[in-house]
Amino acid sequence: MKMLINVPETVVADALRGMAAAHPELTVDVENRVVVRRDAPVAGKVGLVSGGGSGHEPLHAGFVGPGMLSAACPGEVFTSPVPDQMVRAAAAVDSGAGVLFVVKNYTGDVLNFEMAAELAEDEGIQVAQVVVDDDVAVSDSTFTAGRRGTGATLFVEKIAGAAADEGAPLDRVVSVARQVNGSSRSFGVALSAVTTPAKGSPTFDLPAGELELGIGIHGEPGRERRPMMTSGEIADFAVDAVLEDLRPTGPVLALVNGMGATPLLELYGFSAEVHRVLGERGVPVARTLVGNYVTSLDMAGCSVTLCQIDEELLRLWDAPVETPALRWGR
Amino acid sequence: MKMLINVPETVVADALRGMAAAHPELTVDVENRVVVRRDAPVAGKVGLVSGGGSGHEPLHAGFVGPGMLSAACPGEVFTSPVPDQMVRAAAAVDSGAGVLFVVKNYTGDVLNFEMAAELAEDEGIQVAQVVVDDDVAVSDSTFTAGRRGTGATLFVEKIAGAAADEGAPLDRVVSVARQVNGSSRSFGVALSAVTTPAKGSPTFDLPAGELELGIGIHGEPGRERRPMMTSGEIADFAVDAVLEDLRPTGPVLALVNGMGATPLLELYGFSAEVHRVLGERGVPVARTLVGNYVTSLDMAGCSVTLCQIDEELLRLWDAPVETPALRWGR
Amino acid sequence: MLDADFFRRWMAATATAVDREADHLTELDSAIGDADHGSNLQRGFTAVAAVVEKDAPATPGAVLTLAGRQLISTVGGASGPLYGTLLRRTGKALGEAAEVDRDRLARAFAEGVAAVGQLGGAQAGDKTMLDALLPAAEALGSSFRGAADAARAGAGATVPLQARKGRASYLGERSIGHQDPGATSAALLVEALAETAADGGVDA
Amino acid sequence: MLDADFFRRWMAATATAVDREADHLTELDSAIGDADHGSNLQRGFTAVAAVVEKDAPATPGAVLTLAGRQLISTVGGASGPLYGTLLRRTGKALGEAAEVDRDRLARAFAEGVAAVGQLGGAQAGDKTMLDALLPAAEALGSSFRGAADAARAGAGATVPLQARKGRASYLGERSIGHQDPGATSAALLVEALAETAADGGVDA
Ligand SMILES: Nc1ncnc2c1ncn2[C@@H]1O[C@H](COP(=O)(O)OP(=O)(O)O)[C@@H](O)[C@H]1O
Ligand SMILES: Nc1ncnc2c1ncn2[C@@H]1O[C@H](COP(=O)(O)OP(=O)(O)O)[C@@H](O)[C@H]1O
Ligand SMILES: [Mg+2]
Ligand SMILES: [Mg+2]
Ligand SMILES: [Mg+2]
Ligand SMILES: [Mg+2]
Repeated sequence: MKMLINVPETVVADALRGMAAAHPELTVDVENRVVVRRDAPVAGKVGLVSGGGSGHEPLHAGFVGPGMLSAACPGEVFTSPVPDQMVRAAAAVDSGAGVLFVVKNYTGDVLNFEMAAELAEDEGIQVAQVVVDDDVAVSDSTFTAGRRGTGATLFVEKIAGAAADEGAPLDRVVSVARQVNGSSRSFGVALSAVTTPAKGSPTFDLPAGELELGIGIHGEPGRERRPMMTSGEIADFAVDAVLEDLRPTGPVLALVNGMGATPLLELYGFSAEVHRVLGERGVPVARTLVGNYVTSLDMAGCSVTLCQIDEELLRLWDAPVETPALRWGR
Repeated sequence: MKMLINVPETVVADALRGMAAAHPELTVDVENRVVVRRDAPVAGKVGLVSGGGSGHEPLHAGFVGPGMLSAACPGEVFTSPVPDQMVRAAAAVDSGAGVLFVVKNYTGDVLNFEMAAELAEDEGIQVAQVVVDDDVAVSDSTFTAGRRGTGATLFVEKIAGAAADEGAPLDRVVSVARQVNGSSRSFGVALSAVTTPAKGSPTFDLPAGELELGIGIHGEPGRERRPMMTSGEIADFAVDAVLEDLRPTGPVLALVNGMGATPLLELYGFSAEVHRVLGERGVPVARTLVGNYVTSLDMAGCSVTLCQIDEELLRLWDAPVETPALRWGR
Repeated sequence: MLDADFFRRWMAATATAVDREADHLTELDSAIGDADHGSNLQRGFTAVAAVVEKDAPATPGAVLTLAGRQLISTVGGASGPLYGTLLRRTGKALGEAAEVDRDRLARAFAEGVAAVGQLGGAQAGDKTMLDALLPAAEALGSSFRGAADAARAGAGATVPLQARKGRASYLGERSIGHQDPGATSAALLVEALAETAADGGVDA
Repeated sequence: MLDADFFRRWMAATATAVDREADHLTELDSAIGDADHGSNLQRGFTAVAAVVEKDAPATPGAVLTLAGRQLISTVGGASGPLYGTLLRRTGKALGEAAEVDRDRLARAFAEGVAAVGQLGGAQAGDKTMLDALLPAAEALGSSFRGAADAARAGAGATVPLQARKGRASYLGERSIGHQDPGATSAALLVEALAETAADGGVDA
């Protein structure tokens, strides 16, 4: 597998050097692997810190900026960051109003953020945590690691970020984040496996003519393999899987997300099918975001995330945001 | 090759349906394949129309909106649109101030836009054209089709779009567009071939361990094949190829562009190397844009476009823009 | 003599041939172009066959003019305007006559081919459709069959050439050794003409 | 008796074993995880071997506590906090003693393993590193060699299990039939301990 890299060992550091050069509006600490919005800490504002394994770009560092994250901690590829990074990020963004950690539900992320929260509290920083777990492909029970965090992370970071930027106190930012996570569900599909720089070959074999249903964003195989389906059939399957669990009673935000290697042309076509299915099921769509936002390196495929919103969440979604990967409002 | 599509015949129409549903701020005529900003024609404003084969998304339809294109005409995959689309687009955006066609230099695009210009003028619309030809991998002589239009298209559309939005008259918008094109050069590299929906298999064989230098954005093979190079070596080669032809004497805009399937993580790492080379060559970089903007379906690889700017061009580059794929300023 | 119906059948025969050869044309175009020539012409000639059937223009000239306009409106790419111009200008040169003979067609076709040269700026030997069209126009003065043979030979002769126009020119020397897709489809067009003539029992 | 130097050599031996087996660990992790376990531990134990060499802590407990902290600071993922906790808690349980015997180590190690269970919430049979660590801790009361054998057997016994914790649990039944990467690396850790003991001529 060919990659646009120097050596596997330096991909994360190289990417951070690139971010530093391209985004003067961010403070990029390449050595310590922390990306912070330039104006942090913002007086009186709750700090929003997230992070996770690299390989999901633009998540999370691409979402640092006014209206979204205060800081991000990129780990090695598909490996959660270490507590040191998170503590450093918390210290950099805390204005005294406290810090919220947005944690995707993976054992590694949960354990490392947990340790970081303890260490940060030792340093006198008030820390709260929200664990994102939206992936309906994984059964949620106490006998498993629980549902994975995937596309809903973007919704949580955007909406809680807007609340924080408005000056909401920590407990309010936490409850907004929890509401968004509780109202969001995702389902993902892979048309090809992913190749990590360290391994150099695909994480699983996916024969021509087959696809994986219910994949995660780390090259884990899915729950089920099937003969290739059309974009319309995939939309039926994915949207129904989400709706079955979410059962929305009002309008939703839709994220039609590319896993990385699927052309935007195909993604927009798939988005049309997602809208068709939602129309057939009587679910109104308030806003749709189409693009590669929560990716899995060079994986081809897509995921659908729906978030049931009320007026307040929609207002916060529409609020201005100014990050490398998500920008709107004026 | 697996694709997220229904059938090859409807990929463009499906994508336009998806755009229509996701972007209420655009008027998407799926039947006639024209994407127009909702508020067109804007009184007194020169209309900016572009278009080309599909498969390069977000180019061009993703660049329709305030501060950039007034309308876009997507053709079939890798096939220039037909004159009917362009005439329709011109009629939709003309406020009486005239229309500029931004044409990438390919025989098909040039011929079809040429015919469209004649037809539009017959309908009383004043039409000017700018042909973008920035790809230094192709020798520019009267014995060839001339240099291809690639990454500089984004610079031309953004900067001329800003001039048009400021109310500049047609001749001024044309001269700005020409200046940007004349000051821009690109070079592209492929790590994998592209697969079009119609063909269903890669357009050329690229063995493991080799890369193509000097590729275009339509799956054309490049000028030269070499053993795989590191990201740093590719940056040396591509940047030097551009600089040799451009010989900038002042600061540049840099577009570090992904061909579609290369992860953003790798692209940022490559961007770091581009900055390194430019630093070594003493070329200051005023702004850097990193991402998948002028793509070639599922091709892995990248291109570098540099545009030498003066204060006025930089001001226009920084001016607000509000399109699906490019947004900033407030 | 060739009437409007003959020209409609020619267009239908071309559509059939292009359908059959679409994958091959795309394959050729993927070696030195962008892998769309087959689907481009398939889309175009399917539309042409349908519209000349539906509108049933009354004269040979009107059939070709309509066909050319239809190609321009549906194909796109380089081949749309070029083939569109070829048929439109040939049709215009045929004027209003209700029937034409091969000789008159040959002269009109030569005008159409010249218009392609003018529009695209290519010359013989540049490895384009002209390398099939130019010898075909010349031979059409003598016979339908001869025109088809000349077109096929012209297409085959593009293999060793280095492209100087169109997308294949980007490849420089790497374009050598491949047959030009447009020259290949041009041969299909002229062969369809010869077959239509043979099927109709028209003097070869 | 085992002194600080013995523990440093254990860490170095683990780093060597992890280096050697990194590709294999990643391979196992790619079947039911995310293909990073080998590089995770390689990064971690390389750093551990370097820091215990450089800082040369004076007691066994200090060596393991430092090693654990280093793992937590450099590995990330699930295995970073878990292995970090294992070594840190084992080290803490060893206290300030300048030398410890196998028995004392066995009791401390059992505390470390228990802490891993508490942190990650996994139990025996969940197809995690605990399936190697628990039997190893038990057997370490009798001999180093026995602990290594028990760890290796425990790792092998994860093959037929369905994962209930960690990333492999996402696969449900599809996790059956693969050996757990973390149990495999845990066996490497315990084998390195046994080898260090054997090389040092320490009573098995
Ligand atoms: N300037 C030109 N003059 C004549 N024929 C040309 C010219 N440029 C391209 N062609 C013909 O067009 C063919 C390619 O057509 P097609 O693949 O449909 O369009 P595109 O190159 O836009 O994808 C070439 O094989 C060549 O024969
Ligand atoms: N909750 C847990 N308790 C104990 N061990 C666990 C738990 N979750 C995961 N593991 C172990 O961690 C190993 C995976 O480590 P690694 O691949 O480095 O981390 P990650 O899963 O974050 O990529 C698994 O093979 C398993 O043995
Ligand atoms: Mg991991
Ligand atoms: Mg084409
Ligand atoms: Mg072509
Ligand atoms: Mg792992």
